[in-house]
Amino acid sequence: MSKIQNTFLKIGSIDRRWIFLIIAAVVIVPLLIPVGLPIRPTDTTKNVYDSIEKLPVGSKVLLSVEYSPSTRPENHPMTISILRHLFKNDHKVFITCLWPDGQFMAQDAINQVAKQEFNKTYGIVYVFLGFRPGNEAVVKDIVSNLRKLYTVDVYQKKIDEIPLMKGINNFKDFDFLFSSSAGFPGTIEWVQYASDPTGIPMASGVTSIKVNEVMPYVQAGQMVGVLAGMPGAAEYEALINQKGSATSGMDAQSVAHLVIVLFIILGNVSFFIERNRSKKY
Amino acid sequence: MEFSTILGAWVAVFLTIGIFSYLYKDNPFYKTAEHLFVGVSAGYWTAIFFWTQIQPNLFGRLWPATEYYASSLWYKLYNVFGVFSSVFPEGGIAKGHDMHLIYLVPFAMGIMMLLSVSSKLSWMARWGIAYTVGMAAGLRAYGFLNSNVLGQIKGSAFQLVNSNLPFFALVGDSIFNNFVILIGHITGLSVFYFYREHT
Amino acid sequence: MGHPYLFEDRIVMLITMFLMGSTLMYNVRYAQMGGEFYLRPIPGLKAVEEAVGRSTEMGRPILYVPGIQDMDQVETVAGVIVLGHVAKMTARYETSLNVPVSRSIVMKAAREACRESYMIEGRPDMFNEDMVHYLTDDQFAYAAGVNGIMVREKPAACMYMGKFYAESLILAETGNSIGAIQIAGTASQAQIPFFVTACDYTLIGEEFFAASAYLSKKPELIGGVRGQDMIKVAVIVTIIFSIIIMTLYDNTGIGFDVSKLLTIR
Amino acid sequence: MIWKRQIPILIVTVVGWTTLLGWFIDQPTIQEFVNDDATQWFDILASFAIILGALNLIKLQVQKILYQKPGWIYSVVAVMGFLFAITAGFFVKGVDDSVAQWGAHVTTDGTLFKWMFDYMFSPMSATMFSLLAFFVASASYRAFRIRNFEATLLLVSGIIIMCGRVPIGSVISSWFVLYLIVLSAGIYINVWKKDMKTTFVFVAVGISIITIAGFMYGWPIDKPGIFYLPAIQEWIYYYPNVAGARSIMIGIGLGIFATSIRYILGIERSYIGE
Repeated sequence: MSKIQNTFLKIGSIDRRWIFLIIAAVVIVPLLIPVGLPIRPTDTTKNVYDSIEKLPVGSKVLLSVEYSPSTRPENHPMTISILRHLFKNDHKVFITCLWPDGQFMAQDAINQVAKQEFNKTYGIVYVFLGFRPGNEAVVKDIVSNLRKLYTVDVYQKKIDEIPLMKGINNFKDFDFLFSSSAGFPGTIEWVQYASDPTGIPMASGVTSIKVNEVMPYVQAGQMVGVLAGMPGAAEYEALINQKGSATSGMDAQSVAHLVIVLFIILGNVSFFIERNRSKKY
Repeated sequence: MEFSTILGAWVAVFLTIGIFSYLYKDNPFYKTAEHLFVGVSAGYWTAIFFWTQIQPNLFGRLWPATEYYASSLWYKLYNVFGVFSSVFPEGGIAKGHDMHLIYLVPFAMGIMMLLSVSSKLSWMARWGIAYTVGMAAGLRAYGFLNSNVLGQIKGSAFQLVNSNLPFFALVGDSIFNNFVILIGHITGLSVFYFYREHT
Repeated sequence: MGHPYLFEDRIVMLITMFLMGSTLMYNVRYAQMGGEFYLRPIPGLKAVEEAVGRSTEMGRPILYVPGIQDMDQVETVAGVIVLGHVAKMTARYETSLNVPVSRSIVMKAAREACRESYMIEGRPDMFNEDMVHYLTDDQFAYAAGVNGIMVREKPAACMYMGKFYAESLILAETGNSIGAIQIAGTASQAQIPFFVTACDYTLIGEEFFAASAYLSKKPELIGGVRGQDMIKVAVIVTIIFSIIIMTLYDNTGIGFDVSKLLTIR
Repeated sequence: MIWKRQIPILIVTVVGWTTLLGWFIDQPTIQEFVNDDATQWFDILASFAIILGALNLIKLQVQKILYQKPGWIYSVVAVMGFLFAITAGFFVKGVDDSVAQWGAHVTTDGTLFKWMFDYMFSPMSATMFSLLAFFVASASYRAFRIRNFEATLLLVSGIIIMCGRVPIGSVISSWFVLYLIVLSAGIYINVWKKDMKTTFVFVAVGISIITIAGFMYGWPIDKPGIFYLPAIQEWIYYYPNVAGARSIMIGIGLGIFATSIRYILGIERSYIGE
């Protein structure tokens, strides 16, 4: 018995670099050999899908991209799926960014979805306004007078020369907002300075760590729903039945979560053995 | 495949492995990659913030192309800056603005902020910081009160007697779940109460 | 009523803001005129004192991290105030203090706070400006820099008081790997679970603000904590009141539509 | 002294009051100033603040090089990185005007700036962030310990969420969870009562009840719902978590409101180092 206990104690005080190695292996293997576990959409994701599905054809939707390469695995699949859904339902898409890196993320999504997959014409179906610095002040600018903030789009073309921008003066001219966000400025600023003061419905896709902070807004009805981290992105891919990088990432995340749960159990077993022994002596 | 892409791939691989090597031990490869990241990100942020706000929305309002005429003193000064033709192109800046000389005020405050790099003039940053702190306070006082206080009170309020709500439902609204939120919310609020001893 | 210059549907917000603002100001004025308040002891502050004592016994420095944001953030202001208190203790016990910062304005405010504390404790000779030193504005580069200091100097106590983002766990895990006692204080909701898991003690959200008011002894801060307590009671009463009216209004038609009242466009 | 103290305090109070009242006053000229020009000035000053940060950083690195402080070699790398980014941002576009004008070059493919983003900034930023995954694993291994009731609550809800949120959770049947609960309760009773017979009886009865019920209902994977991980996870997220997050949120919201009021009334002066 004490031999088993000693092994657990040794496991309990293992050098953390072994844990790093195990985590690396556990993430890489499922990425190379996909398992293909079933994805079951939850209500919070379905609410986002239903509210976009209910929009009348040709609605004007503002898609705001505020994340960077560091959280791309979680946020980018959401942006891709939402863009596919909006173009499939023939909506007009306006893209802004509250983070500088968001411009590159949005450009990648446009190249992949708008150009290659749907072949939509720029300036008629979608327009890419780009990034402006100023955090919450930028959201306030968009709500009050967008044309003073964006006189040119991201390609330095004048807004007045873009047909789609005709009649767009401020946030109230949009029918829906989707924010793909990873922190500050992001979802919370869009709720506080845009959606709440104007009543325009909004949804958001956030990283797993931020879900806890925005859930009270969803429950209070200030947001119609939220895509929660990579699981939320994979669920949305299942809803529009077009698999993407989130679905393939879910196998790795599943196995990694199970291994971390195993670590927690092992850690506690050695903790109990240690505590019992110290009580004895 | 283009040379720049191959070179880029090698640079990306070196930097990625350099940063991952920190997991084993702090080492020169990690320090090199990390300091390179510091330098590149500082320059990256400077360029992006300049080209998306200062050039189009500040200089674009001081020397707009729509009101350009070479004989005026103001535009003569502009042509002197024309040495940096990428920033001050020929014939004024055509970003869709008309002239607003009042924007010299934020321009001056911005220059004062940059001058505050020298420790003797470090007080100069205070005007610009004061403006941003003042406006942030005015925005946040309303935004947090409306969305984070009143909005949440509305979220926790519900109808006690509601025939079309089940008593218990794991997912979806129900009387039980409404009470869980109400009691959790009120007991949560009383944890952050400092006027009386915690029993 | 047709007020020419007032957003009518924001009157409820104006009244709420006025009521809350005057509650705060009443308590601040009361404290400024010498009024005494009872504030319950905050457990986290005892942990701070124990940590400084432990560092003194072991003869190792204390590392203090005031967050990675600027002075316009509430948490950074609270972090600098708690730093002033810690500096008083390090002056008294002659323990060395290391404060790496991420913003130049925070460096200035932190230096002023430390200098003042060392003066009050009668040890201006022990204060030197480089105690508080600027590292970098960049989030992860700052985390890497602070980790380097931890690994090299092996402080006995690490304190993280301010606004944090994803780098919080990198700091707390490295701090744990060198065996330091760790105390955190933040209102960054997303980082609270990481600090609770990885640190020995964590001041959560308002506890952190109250701790800084408690330590600063400034009347406007202590009055602020007392005012917020009063407002919290009002919030709880409003919730219960809204439930009663909502139930009455929807079932019998008496009263008014509460959620419409609380929805301010 | 006026320049360093009174004027900044005056700026904060005037700008603070104008912005705050701007929410309520519906007068066109005030609305136009508050909502358009004032926020544009804020955006411009935010840009200058970032450039100030960059200059501070480079000043520090250059000082480290000049005074040959320890690790100055790495400061040379930082300064080289900065100069490379400034060159790509302002001097060398890498493409001619037809492909991208100055200003649009920061996002257009093929430019030196985009190359720097794709092959330097992006991999480093993503890799730095991914270090967190390793630290989360080692932190949860070391720190998620059943020390007291709160720690146990944190641990159990953490495990339910971690399993329930990922697809593997929907494959775990609620009957398996029921068996797990009976076995864990058995361990607890054994530790508490220290009597093998009681433990054996408890576990045997528990397992047989579950097995009989399982056969009766045909072992549906997600019934009874309260033992199905994805459903429990969603309930925890949507109700107890919202209650807790909401109380912290209101507390912090009031703290920020109070501090903002102190700034606007000129009581709080920490932003000028007082």
